[in-house]
This record gives sequence, C-alpha cells and structure tokens, in this order.
Amino acid sequence: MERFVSLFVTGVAQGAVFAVVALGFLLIHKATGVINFAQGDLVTLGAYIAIWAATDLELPLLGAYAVAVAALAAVGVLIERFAYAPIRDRSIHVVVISTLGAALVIRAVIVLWRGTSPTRLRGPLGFEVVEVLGARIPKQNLLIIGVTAVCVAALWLLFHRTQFGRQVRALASDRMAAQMQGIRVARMSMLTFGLAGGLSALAGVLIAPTRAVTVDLGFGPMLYAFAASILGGMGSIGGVVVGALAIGLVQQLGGGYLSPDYAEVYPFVLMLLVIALRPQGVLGSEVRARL
Amino acid sequence: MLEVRDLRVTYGTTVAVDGVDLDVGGGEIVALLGPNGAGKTSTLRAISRVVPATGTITFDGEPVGALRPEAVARRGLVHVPEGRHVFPNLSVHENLLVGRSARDGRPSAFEVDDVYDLFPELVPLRSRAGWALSGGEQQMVAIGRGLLAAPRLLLLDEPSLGLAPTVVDRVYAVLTEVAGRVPLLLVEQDTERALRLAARAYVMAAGRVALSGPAGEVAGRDELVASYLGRTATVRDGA
Amino acid sequence: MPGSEVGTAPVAAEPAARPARDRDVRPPVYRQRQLHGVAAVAALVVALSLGVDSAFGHGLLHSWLIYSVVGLGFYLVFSLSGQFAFSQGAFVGLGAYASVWASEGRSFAWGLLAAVVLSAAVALAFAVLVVRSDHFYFAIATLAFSHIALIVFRELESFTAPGGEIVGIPKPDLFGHRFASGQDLALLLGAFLVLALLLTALVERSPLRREAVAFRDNRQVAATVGVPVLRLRLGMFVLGSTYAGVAGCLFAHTSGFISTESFALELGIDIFLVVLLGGAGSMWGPVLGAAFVVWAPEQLRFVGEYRALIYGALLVAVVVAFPGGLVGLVEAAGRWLRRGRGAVRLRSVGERA
Amino acid sequence: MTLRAAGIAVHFGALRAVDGVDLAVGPGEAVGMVGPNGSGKSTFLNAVTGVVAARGSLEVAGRRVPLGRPGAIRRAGLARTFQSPQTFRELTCIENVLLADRDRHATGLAGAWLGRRAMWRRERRRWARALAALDRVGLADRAEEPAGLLSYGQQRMLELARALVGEPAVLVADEPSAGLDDTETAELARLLGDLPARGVSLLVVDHKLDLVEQVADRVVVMQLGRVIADGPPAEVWRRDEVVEAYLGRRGAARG
Repeated sequence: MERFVSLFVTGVAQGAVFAVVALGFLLIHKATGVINFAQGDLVTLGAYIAIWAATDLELPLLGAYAVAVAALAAVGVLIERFAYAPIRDRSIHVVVISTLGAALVIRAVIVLWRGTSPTRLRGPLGFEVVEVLGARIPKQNLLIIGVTAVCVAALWLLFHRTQFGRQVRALASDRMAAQMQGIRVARMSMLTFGLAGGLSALAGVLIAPTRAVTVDLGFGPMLYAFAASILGGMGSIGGVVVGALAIGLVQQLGGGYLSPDYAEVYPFVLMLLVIALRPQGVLGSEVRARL
Repeated sequence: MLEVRDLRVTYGTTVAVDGVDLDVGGGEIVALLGPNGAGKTSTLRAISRVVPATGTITFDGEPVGALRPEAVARRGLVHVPEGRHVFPNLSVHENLLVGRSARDGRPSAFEVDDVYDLFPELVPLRSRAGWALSGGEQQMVAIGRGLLAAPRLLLLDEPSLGLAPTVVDRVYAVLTEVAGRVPLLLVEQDTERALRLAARAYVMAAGRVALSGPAGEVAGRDELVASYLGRTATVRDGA
Repeated sequence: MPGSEVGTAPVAAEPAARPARDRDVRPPVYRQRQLHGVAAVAALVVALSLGVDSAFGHGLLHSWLIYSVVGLGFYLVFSLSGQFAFSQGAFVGLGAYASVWASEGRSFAWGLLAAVVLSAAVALAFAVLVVRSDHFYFAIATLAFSHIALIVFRELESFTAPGGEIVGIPKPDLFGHRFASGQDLALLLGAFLVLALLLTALVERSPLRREAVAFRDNRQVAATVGVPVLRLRLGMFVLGSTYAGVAGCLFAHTSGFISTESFALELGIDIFLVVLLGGAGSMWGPVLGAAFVVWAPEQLRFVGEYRALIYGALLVAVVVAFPGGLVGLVEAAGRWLRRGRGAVRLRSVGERA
Repeated sequence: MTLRAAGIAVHFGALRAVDGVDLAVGPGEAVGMVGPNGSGKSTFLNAVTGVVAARGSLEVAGRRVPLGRPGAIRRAGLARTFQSPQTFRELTCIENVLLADRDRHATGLAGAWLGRRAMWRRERRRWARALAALDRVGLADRAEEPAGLLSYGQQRMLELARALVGEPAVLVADEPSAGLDDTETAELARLLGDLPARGVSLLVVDHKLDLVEQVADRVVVMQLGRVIADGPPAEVWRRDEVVEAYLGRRGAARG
C-alpha cells in the first residue's frame, strides 16, 4: 500500500509538471498552429535562470522563481519575433525546423553559460517529507501538485472568462474570421509565446528540485507533454491535464511494478497505442493541426 | 463614406475583380448583386483587406488600402463573411463577446442583450458551441457578432446562403430592422430580397460592374436576369 | 544503363492516342542526368580516397560518405514524400546494433544483412502501426519511437551490450578482404554511397517520383486521381529507414565504437541539417549538405565552444533565408550566369536596331 | 447504371450538408446538377468521390465500391475535377496526367529497380495516352512545363485531361466553368458535350445554366442537402419549387 501511494503521488506530481509544459505548448499551438520544439529547452533555461538568481544574485527562492518566469516570458517573445514571425506564412515544416533551431541555440547558450556538469536547485521546502497512509511523500511533490492545480485553474479562467482568452481561442479556430473581428493577431501571437515561456519556467523550477539539473532537464518533460497532448486530443485544457496525469502515473506505476529500466518507455507505448487505435486522441474529437 | 476606385483582385493569372468603382454613402443600404464567380465576394474581401488587391479604398476620408485586416475592422469597416465563419469552439455567447474586439473605443449601438432581443432564437442556445449550430443559427450569430463590433459600415456576404426560405425571412426581417441604424453593403444572390432592402444596387458580371443605379431601376432591367443565367455576353454589351 | 534503349524506341502503336505532331516520347524527368552525377560522385570518392593521406582526413571523408547515405534516406522520407519523421537517427542506431550483433563471430556480410532486414522490418511494423496518424501526430510518434529505441539500446543488453556501449568492433570484411586502412574504408563506403545514389536515381527516373511528389503536395487529391497513397507512404518510409540502417552498420564497423550517445537527438538534428542545408529539392542536396555538416565544424574549430550556438543560428537562418539550401544557391548562381549572358545578347540586339 | 449513389448522407456536426440523396446516371447519359450555393452539391460530389466520410452506398460501372476510398473509386472508373483546379504545381503537365493512368503496372519500386525494361515499355504507352489527353484539351504544347506555370483556365483543362486519361466510366465535374471566360467556356462545353458519345457518362455541377442546358439531357436540382427536382431541363426550370429555390421569381419570366 505504501509503495502504491508513494508511486501514485510521485506519478501525479510528475504528471502535473508535464501538464504545465503541455499547457504552454497547447497555448502556442492553438493560437498559431505551430508545434514549438523549443519548449523543452525553455524549461531547462528557466531552471538555470532560477539557479543563477538564487546563487549568484542571492535572491530569496521565490524571488528567483519570479525572475525565471519573467525572463522566460521575454525569451518566448524573442522566439516569436525571430524564429516564427518572419516565416509565419511558410510551410509548417519550415516553422517547426525554425523552432528546432531556436532550441539548439538555447541549449548552446546554457552550456556556454553554466557548463555541462549537473547542478541542483533547492526547493522551498528542502527535503522535508510528510507521511500519507504510511508512505513518505516529499513535500516538494505536494507543492508541485498544488501549484499546478492553481495554475490550471487560473489558465482555465483566463481562457474562458476573459476577452483575451476568447480571442486566443477564436484565433485558434479561424484565423481569417478572427482578423475580420479586429483581433490583433500579431500581438496575440507574441503574448501567447510569452505566456508559454513563463509556463515553461514554472515547470522548470517545479521539477528541478526533484532531480539533478543538466542541459537535458526539459527534454523528457517536453516529450511527455507532446504525448499528453496527443492523449488529450490536442484540444481542451482538461484533456491535456488528464493526459499528462495518465502519462505520469503510467510512468511511475509501470516503473514500480513492471521494470524500472523501461519506466520512460511505458508512456510512449501508451501514446503509440492511442495513435494506432484512435488517432484523434482519447478525448479529442477533431484534429486541426497545421503540420 | 466608403469609396472604392479601380479595384483589382487577381488570383495567380485569373482576374477576379477587374477595375471596380463603388461608393457607399453614410446611412445607405447598398446591394452588390451578380452570379456566382462574378467577383462580389472578392470585392468584399479586398475591401476588408483579407485578399490583396490594387486600387484605392478610402473609408471616411482615410485610405485603408494598406492596413492589416484587423486594423480595417477596428476602424469600423466590419465584414460578416460568406460561410459565416462562426468560431466553432466558442459558445454562442462567447462568439458574440468576441465581436466586441473591434470596437476600439467607439460607442456601440448594440450590446449583447440587444442581439438577443433581435434574435430571441439564440437565447436558449447561449452556451451551445458554434460547430453544433444549424446554418441559420450560425448566420444569426455571425450577424450579431458583426453588430457588436460597433460597425460604421457592415459588409454582409450572402446572408441567405444555403438557408431554408423561412430562415431567410427571419434574417431579412432583422436586417430590415437594423438597416436604419447601420449602413450596409450587402452581397447577395437572392436578387429580389436584396433589392427590396437596398436603396441602390451594383450588378457585377465577370469581375466588372455591369449595371448600377437605384434599386427600383436595377430591378427592371433585363440585363440582371441575363447575368444570372450566365449570358454574360449580353451584359457586357449593355455595359 | 537501364534507360538507354528509350531514345531509339518508336512510339507505342495506339493510333487513336497518337498526338497530332511527332514528338520525342520521353517524359522530361527521364532526361535528367542523375546517372552522370552518380559517376561524378564515384570519381570524386576515388580521387579523394587516393589523395587524402592523413588519418584525420580519412575520418572526415568517412563521415561525409556515411552522412550522405543517411541523408539520402531522409531525402526519400522527408523531401520527396513529405513525411516529417524524427526516426532516422534511431534507424541508424538499429542498423548499427543489429549489424554488430549479427556479425559477431561471423563475417561483416551477416551484419549488413541483419541491418537491412531488421531496419526494414521494424520500419514497416512501425509505419503500419501509426498509419492512421498524419502530420503532427506522425512527427510525435516518430519522436517517441526514437526515444523508445534509445532506451531499448541501453537496457536490452542481450542485444546490444551493458549500457549500450560496444568497443572494438572489427573493420568490415567482404569477399575475403578486410577493409582496415583509411583508404580501403573510404572506397568501401564510397561504393555504398554510389549504390545508394544509384538506387535513388532509379527512383527519381521512374513513375515513383511523380507519385511521391503528388502525395507530398496534396495527399487527398493524389488519392482521388488513383495514386496508391498507402503503399507509397509505407514504401518510402521503409526504404529511407533502410538506408539509415545500412549507414548505421557502416558507421559501427568503420568507427569500431558505438554507444547510445551516437544516436541521440544530436544525430537527428544533424540529419535535418544535412538535408535542409543541402537543399530539400534535389537528391544532390544531402550529399552537399553532408559535406558541409562534416567540414564546417572543423573550420569552425576556432570558435570553439560557440560551435553549437552557430549551428542552431545557422539552422534558423537557412530555413528563413535560403529555402533552397546549397543546391538552391548553386542553381541560382547558374541561372544568374545564364541570365547575364542573355542580357548581353539582348543589349546587342537593341544596339543594332 | 454507370453511377448509382443511394442514400448518400454527410453530416458536419449538427449541419446536414447532404441529407439522403439518391442519384443514378446511365451509360452515356449527361446529368447536370444545380442548386443555390451551400445546397450540398459539392459535398455530395466529395462524398461519392470518397473525399469526405459519408453514409450510403455507391456503384460505379455496375460494381459496388466502398465509400471513403478515393483511390478505389477512381480505379473503379469514377473520375472528378475540383471546384478550384487541383493540379500538382511542381510536376509537369504530362506528369499530372500520367498520375491518373489506369495502367499501374511497373510504377512501384520493382519497376524502378528491377523491371526497367517493362517499366519503359509501359511508360511509353502511358506517355502516348497522356499526350493524347493533353492534345484533346489543347495543352500538348505545354506538356513538359510545370503545371504551376499554367493560367487558371489552362489548369482547369489540365485537370480535365487528367480526369479523362483512363477513359473513366463517369466524369464528375465540380463547377468546371468557374473562372473561365466565354471562349474558354465554349471550348469546355464542346469537350464535355463530346463525352457521352465517347462512352463517358457525365455528372456536372455548374452555375452557368447555359452550359448545363448545352451538355446535359437531365437536370437535378438540390436544395438544403436534398434533391428537389429531377428531369429534362426545360421541364425542371418551370417547376415552382425550383423557381422559388434557385432562379428567383423573375428568373421564371424568361421561359
């Protein structure tokens, strides 16, 4: 039982981080139709900026987090300006490759700036644990789950209860009609890239305390976020969150009860099965990707 | 209010609009008629800048020919497109709210509640998603969304397209009701209804204006029927 | 030459279908000179393998030849039939491990055979599994596939080795000859590249090319005119992935050392660079692109650790500013030269008038 | 029957674009289909050519063909052209036509690598047929130019050549005259008018009623996803429901 509870909570926490990454990715995809392959490296960069702000600038941890989120929002806007806006009307292949190039640049910058040796980022709760049904759960995991829940709720409200959110969704479903309604598409696209950058940084600072921080930190979460989006049918916030939690749980429970060597594989096997059997996603109805 | 001079739209090597001049005065209802492929929709799209065109377009004394489509909409030149283009993933209510994006601080003659008064059919559908609406309901949402943008001129593209006659009656009843408050440039295949609503009309054939004048006069001309039945040659001779 | 009999053959006897005026019956695509190009590459490889005398130079030459084969395969999958696949690097790895596994205690030929069979079979099984997915879903599925493959290489020790690291792989031997020297290896790899080019050229000079291009441009319309889109899609994917498998086999036996690192994301990025930098519009693109990807880092050595940064920026710059890649630049230069000559002629006509 | 479609229905969400349409076209028959914009004509064509998912049943040249399989439908003998011409711009004109040839022998890898001799032999015949098809629409001179360089009207003609190359049992043309000028339309009418005599049945959707009258012996009128009239043109134009739905009351005066 303890083992199950422990694996379950870890799975939910990991899934929650994937959900935050996936939401950023979904945001850009919905507003612009683009798949942003730089999302993973934005997560990594966010964690490194937080480490820099906490150690070199000696800011308090929450201040460091805020710096990371703000900086990554700016980086998101830069990517939009340099790697997306100039080629918006070109083939989707070109746009995807351009985001890949942006990912490569970010990765190179991180290596130049912080080197390749692994570092750590403290969590605000240190290594404290709490006992739940006999299982020792790191408080960081509960923090991740809590922050993600708040974040998802805030995003949901933003999308469904504000004019900005309605405009993003309008833009996502019909670009031309959105323009005819006076929605400023260029500004919206910058804003969504910025918001997605901030979300990546948040995912970075949440996940960094649970593992060693290397330049590959964000790559796995990005892949799982892709998988989560596919499970969720590339559609709603709810679908993506459910998909991400499923990914986290499959990974942890599979790793715990089957073979830990292949823990990383199970989510992708699940995803490939979904693609094979129900290409529009478990919860999705219709796919409107531009790729 | 709206002045279009020598408008040309080409797709590749096809000339869709071939030197059209067109005026809409303040408070006027103008119909733009003609058969399929005559260039009506392209003319409208060129005015709202969603397709590239040459020529000059002046709105309220200001040139708008170089603006982005969203900027044109924000000046109050609002386009209700052919095929309605209701946002499929937004509810009826949200579609209407998005319509307010183009106001840019202008006072609006219509608020969301006014649209529900005009189209009481939409009230029970408030939270239904756009994709789940029938064609007629979508047309009502599209018109309502256009009215909420505080339009100074509403460009309406084929509001009767693909709708059952009773629904067309409803849509035209509402258009008649708002006609006094919002100037309209109406593209329509249903000649008769359009001419009943409009004060003036232009008839297009093969990318050019073949005929124009007060609605009553246009309705009496044989060229109108001829252009609809594909006898474009007759129209050109007359033009 | 397979196509040589065409020029002299008479028009097929179908009186009703006979066009009004007499004309040559060869479609223009079959008039292209791919086979001359293949011969030129073969000559270049021989010249380089004889001319290069340093181990370092041979290393670069080997990398170029292997990258070219991988790139050619990706040309078939990505450029010609428009399938956005991240799996090419994984198939290089699969070929590498399969060939080491099968050739252990046996000859290189067994390894090569295993690489071909296994990469083709796995590619087919994967493509059939995800056949209902399109575009973005397919891209993500291939990304997941390559991630799974890497983990399997690392963990499935009975097939690979502990941690996926294998050292001391013997140099290839064929027909009783062991290709141990740099020069021998260059000639062997060159032979494989020429074979790959030849097979690609034959596809380019066949109805398959037009069907692949039609499929890439608009698969729905292609289906309505009767192009067998499913067969085409699976066939091109399997073919291109098999090229990658063969290249992996060659890589393992040339370098003598493989680890999962060799087939990680960096390889995937390099493959994109090879095809895009070279120019996705032509089968010569990957050959030029591979030369650049192998040669440029050595020239960029003085920039040291900024290399990766420059690479990424280059990738963005190429797709933004030079969509045609190196081949496009060469063609543009050719057009410019021709136009220059044309302009001179025009002017002289004007003077006379 | 050359083409028999029964109970064809297409739904987009709550919208019934095509609502149970039955249509049969006999051998050598030419049928025109008209109706207001948005009445479901194009969607019906997309359904019977397999481009959109639909319910119902389909028979081409006396054989049952599953819906939703565009390739199988084309190979069974139903060819089509599109509302806006869909040519492959990067391929040459003749390659565009070659794609649609019914003889598919030696077009795969086996032909490219092993059966080169058979491939060339077949290809020469395909080439001659394609050239003849291009000649019929007046494009033989442009055979080796990329289709992207053609004018709009020529692209329509190229599409027609591509549809006709395999001697299909039935040609389905979606607004073939859209965007054509008068001389081009006349040429098109001549080409389409010749088809029934050559054994190709015709189903043509168009807004130019002149053209429809000229080529079709029977007219089907659609409205709101259903067939509301079916018969000889002169008779159909006089029916009240057709006048109401399509021509407008004034249009009736002309008859």
